[in-house]
Amino acid sequence: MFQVRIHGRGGQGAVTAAEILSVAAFLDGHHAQAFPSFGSERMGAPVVAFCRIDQRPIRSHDPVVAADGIVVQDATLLHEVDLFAGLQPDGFVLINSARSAEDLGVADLAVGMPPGHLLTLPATSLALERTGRAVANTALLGGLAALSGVVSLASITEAIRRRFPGEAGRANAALAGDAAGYVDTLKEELSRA
Amino acid sequence: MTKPFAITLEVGSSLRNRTGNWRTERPVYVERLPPCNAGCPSGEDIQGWLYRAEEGDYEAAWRILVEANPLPAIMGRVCFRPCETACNRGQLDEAVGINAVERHLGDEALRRGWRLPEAGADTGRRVLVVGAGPCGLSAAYQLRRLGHAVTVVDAEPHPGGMMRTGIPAYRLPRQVLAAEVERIMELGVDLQLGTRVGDVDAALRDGGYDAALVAVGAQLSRRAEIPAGDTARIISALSLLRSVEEGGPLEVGRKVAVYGGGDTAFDAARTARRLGATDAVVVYRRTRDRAPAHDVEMEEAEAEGVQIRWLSTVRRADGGRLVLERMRLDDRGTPQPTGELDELDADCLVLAVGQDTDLSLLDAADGVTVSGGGVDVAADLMTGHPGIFAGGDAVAGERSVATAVGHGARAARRIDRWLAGEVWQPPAPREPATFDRINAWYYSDAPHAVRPLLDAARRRSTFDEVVGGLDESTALYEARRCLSCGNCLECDNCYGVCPDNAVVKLGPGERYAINYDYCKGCGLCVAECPCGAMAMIPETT
Amino acid sequence: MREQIEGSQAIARVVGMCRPQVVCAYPITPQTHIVESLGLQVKRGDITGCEFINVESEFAALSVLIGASAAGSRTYTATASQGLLYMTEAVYNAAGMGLPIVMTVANRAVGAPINIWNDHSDSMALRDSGWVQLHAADNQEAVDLHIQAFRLAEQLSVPVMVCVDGFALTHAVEEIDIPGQDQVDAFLPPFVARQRLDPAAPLTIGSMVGPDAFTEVRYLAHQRLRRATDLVPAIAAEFAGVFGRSRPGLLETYRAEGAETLVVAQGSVTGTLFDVIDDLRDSGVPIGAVVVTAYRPFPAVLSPTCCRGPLEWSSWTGRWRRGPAGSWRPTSARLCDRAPRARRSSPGSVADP
Amino acid sequence: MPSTPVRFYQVGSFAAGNRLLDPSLRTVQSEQGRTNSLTSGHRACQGCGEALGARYVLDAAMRASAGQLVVVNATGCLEVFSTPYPESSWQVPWLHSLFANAPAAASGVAAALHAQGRDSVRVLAQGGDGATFDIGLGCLSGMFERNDDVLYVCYDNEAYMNTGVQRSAATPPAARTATTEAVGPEPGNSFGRGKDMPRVAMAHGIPYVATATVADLHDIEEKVTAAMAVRGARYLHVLVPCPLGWGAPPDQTVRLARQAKESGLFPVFTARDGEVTEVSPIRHRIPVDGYLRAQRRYRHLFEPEERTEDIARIQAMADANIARYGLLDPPQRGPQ
Repeated sequence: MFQVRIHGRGGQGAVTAAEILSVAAFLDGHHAQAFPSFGSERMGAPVVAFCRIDQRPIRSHDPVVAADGIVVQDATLLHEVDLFAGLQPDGFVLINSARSAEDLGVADLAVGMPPGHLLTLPATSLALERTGRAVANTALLGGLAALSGVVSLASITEAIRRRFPGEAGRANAALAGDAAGYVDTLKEELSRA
Repeated sequence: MTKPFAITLEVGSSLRNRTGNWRTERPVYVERLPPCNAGCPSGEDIQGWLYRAEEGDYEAAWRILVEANPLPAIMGRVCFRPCETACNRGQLDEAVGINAVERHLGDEALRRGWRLPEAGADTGRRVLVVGAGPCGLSAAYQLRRLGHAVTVVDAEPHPGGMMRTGIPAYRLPRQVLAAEVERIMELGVDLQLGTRVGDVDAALRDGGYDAALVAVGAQLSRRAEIPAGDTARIISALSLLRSVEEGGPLEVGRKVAVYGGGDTAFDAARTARRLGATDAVVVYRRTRDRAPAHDVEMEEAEAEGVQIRWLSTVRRADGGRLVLERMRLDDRGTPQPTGELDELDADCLVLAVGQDTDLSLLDAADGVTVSGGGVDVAADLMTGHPGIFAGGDAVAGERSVATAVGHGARAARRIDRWLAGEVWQPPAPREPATFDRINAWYYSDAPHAVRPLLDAARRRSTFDEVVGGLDESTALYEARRCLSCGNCLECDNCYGVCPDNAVVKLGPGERYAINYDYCKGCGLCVAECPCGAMAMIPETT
Repeated sequence: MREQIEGSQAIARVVGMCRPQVVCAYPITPQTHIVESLGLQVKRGDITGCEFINVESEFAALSVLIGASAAGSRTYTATASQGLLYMTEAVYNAAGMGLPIVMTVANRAVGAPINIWNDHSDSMALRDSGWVQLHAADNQEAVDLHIQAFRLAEQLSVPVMVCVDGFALTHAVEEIDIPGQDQVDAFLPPFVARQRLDPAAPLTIGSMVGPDAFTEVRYLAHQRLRRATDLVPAIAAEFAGVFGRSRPGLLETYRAEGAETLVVAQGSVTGTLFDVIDDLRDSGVPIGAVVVTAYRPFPAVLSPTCCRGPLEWSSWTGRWRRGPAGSWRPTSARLCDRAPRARRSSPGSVADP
Repeated sequence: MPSTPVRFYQVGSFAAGNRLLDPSLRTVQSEQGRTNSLTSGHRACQGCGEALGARYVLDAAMRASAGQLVVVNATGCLEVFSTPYPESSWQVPWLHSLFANAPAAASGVAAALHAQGRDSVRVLAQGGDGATFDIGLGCLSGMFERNDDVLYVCYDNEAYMNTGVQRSAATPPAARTATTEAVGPEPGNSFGRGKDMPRVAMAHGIPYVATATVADLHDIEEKVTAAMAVRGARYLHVLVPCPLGWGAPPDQTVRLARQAKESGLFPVFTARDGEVTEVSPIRHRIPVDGYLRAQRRYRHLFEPEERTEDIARIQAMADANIARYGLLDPPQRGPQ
């Protein structure tokens, strides 16, 4: 089972991201489950959403404690919330930021992780470029797909299009592609380094 | 369909719950005596006939009316309306114009030729009625209906009595009088005119009658002791009125004084105006509120230019001039002389100081006594002489056409019982329908309809009828102002206001019944009955 | 068809397929998604012949349905937590009048302190109100129970509460097999009210019953509710036939064979429980689980069963160690031992509280 | 407000019927075969104004809807006295659910009927002043605000009579109830602003609001008929004196209602879309004194000594109503 925690702030689409991720996994033929931590989110308040992906039916409805993937939608959360609690040794971390992990002060975390499992992604910049809106959740999903490989980018973009019919869906699907490309490039650079 | 739970109920099952056993008092329907009926000297069921008139069924109304009074067209003109004085509606806005409706019914009957009820099956009994005035005619009518043979004897050449000789034509047109009298005669009354009965007892015996009714009018004028010069012209009011009736009116001159305060005084003054008098002055010792004349009579006279000298008496009469003395009322209301004198130009002095009845026909009858100007009669109107009854002006009391008609009817019923060897038992008295029984809220405000009056110029010059009748819609309006005091008018209020649906509506004309199975005895129906036709009575336990 | 879909949306979809005629609710987290979706479906015309009414309180919401149900319509509402408690009077009333209303309770804790997350305090508070209470262990069951709930309610003329854990299920996006409209129609016939306000055949519904008859009427209601003990499994079996999915009915057991310990639970926690039992079994611990689907009427068969638990998922105060779900135990506590003994309760004794 | 001027003077249009009145102008209550929606055998007190008012209203509503009527009842006297199991006094389809929820339950009935395509069946909800002013106001306000197709009728007897005469928000100033005893200088219920329910209803802008009393049957029936001719939320407020709670003989029920109106204490009017459109003027104005004296709940205003100040304050309330609604200005109603 692959368990994901998505951290964000109210209004940044964490819950939607978890849902899209689960749908993408479903499209890939996996069993998946997504749910939020709580429902009284206010704009700006820290929120967390969960997603489980497995080859077997998922029975548990508990919050994700032992995370295989952690997505941080807002780097300002780094100093407010214990974002990485329960992170599995071979887990993945994707942080929305134009700065490096070193600059963000999380380089220590990467030390115990396999190389390339912790990345920062300027998802908001990508989103502004592609959609004109500073909503980075779909970009991060594309990034996560590229980073972890737990779901296919094709399923992510399809899930996005289902969730947002019309132009918004197409733009966000493209954004996810942009982000995936960014991550792939990053990974390539790392592997060459 | 199986209902899921026992709390689902079919409708109307509370009918099993007889809430009538909560009751300590029960409502009942009553018929109380309306004040108009109580006040009618003729004994008319006024409320009863108004009830039909309200519906526009004038014939039915007239038929109820003539149960008591066969002269409605006459009464509708000459009655001084004690019913209207008593009318409860007078406390609400104005009394119902009962008299006007009565006249309308009377005129309708004449116009449409409605016949009085048929004479009853012949009893073989014969009754002598002396006097063809209102009392005698009324008695003859009622006696015929009871099946008795009736002979009416009158000294005058025309029937009608005082209605003809004492009431001017402008108040009672003669064709109306004749028509209503004729209608009675059609029942088979033997009318002998121009015949004076000198001894009623003898006439009774000689004619083979079983009973007699003395119904002679007050035809004798009283005199007043007034010092008068030789040139003074003094006549009685009755002789003046009678002369007009007989077609040879007395000469009264241009200035006429009438002494007296009754209706006859004003009739005399009004007649004088019509005979050409420029000045007609009524001289009366007391004040207006103490005058026996009816207001309507005085008002009409004044409207015709009749002048009135209140608190004045005639001290002396000379040719062309009267000496009057001012009077004042003492504490007891008796006029006292003041010594202040006044003069009044008068070509003629008409005396209208009262009338008496010529009762000499009873002189020979054993046991008959007279007092106070009238024959003494018992409650059954029989004199001290068995078989001889008396009514109308012949007995002491109110002298009016209405009273006379009432006496005639009462006497007839009593004679009938007497002939049967029984004593007439009056029906049990009914509780009066007093105003406090009326729930006035339910009645619309509706002022009295005014009868048309002949214009003053014509009234002064002719003997045309002064007061007109109501047109039909106005008569209907007036009838519908009746409160129906004490008698159900089928307004459905009791049926409507019962919180327990315990009043049953029986249908038009059938009124209502109380369903005592459900009546809790709250009394709302009684409290909200507009006309006081219900009462609460204690439950007997 | 299998879809990756939020539990609330799935529930709303199948409720729509059940062709309700009056839907009425007052918003409260975490029930909102269900009712929002139903409102949208009605507006879009996905559900036809349905009135969707927004009201001013939960009390009004259920009251509207009481009127609508009495007038002969299929009715549905959803609520949670304080909302359920605020409609308490109407909850009892609907049951007392035998109105086949279906209500989703998106189970949520009852404040204070205010807490929108899930526990069972709300539905437990109304456990004796005369409603059937069905608890969903997961969203597939939530969906399936709603379809069965309408059948059960209407067949029995009692209201049915489908309890679905707030957030844990209502907001969980999962893979759910959404039935086809034809399947639902085949399983759930059009509603024919047993009692109906109709000018053509007037009835008085809701009369005042005095002490002389009250106990009898309540006894009838109790007996009616108990009939669900037979009907729930029967309907579940029929459901399996139509939808090709076996359903637990009153309860299901998990790895109970040879178990020395059975954990009793209900609601979404059972999935986690099963994972734990699997782990323990793998390490040789003889443990199993009993999942209670029908909490009301309570499955009497549980009374002689040896249990530790139940796994309580509602808060409680003033009671030592046990909340409402465990309060049935005293009648059978002495029967519980380390080793299960097949002792039956005496005839006629009813194990549920 | 008779629609046709009637040339009829004996009892005008004020009595229930009258044989002389054109049948179309008589009240429903005068019909020999009237519905009796609330039939005999109910257990209302003697002279119950509410039993009377309910039959008036429902029979008129039955006529206006051609018998296609469903009634929802709040808890209260009317419900208790009419349906002691196993008896029912209702001849209409009738539902009682709870004290506070009659408007909502009625909304539900209306919704169900609409969903079933049976819009010809009309819905009427009814309750006392407690159910209307107090506990059920939330549901009522919701029903108004949604403009649900329900006629809600409040039978106002100005206190909780069913439970033994306790104060409600409809209890008038100075009235004694079991919870507003007149002890010492206390005048009974306090002189507050009260709760003007018809105005509360009007504030929702619903199409029809009217007041009436059991003393004017024609008025009630015309208002029910007018209300039934309108779709949407409607409110009819009927003053129904309570012999028990007001302390008056049972035969005074109608008279007291009449006095309440004629004194100006209970203004009778119609409002459409939130604006007063018609007023039933006072026919014969009376001071409040007689109205108060007739009721035991005001006895402390007269004994042991007369509290002229309190009586004057009540008179001032009546005067204010008269001024506010122009109860004396319009032409006299009734046949002219």
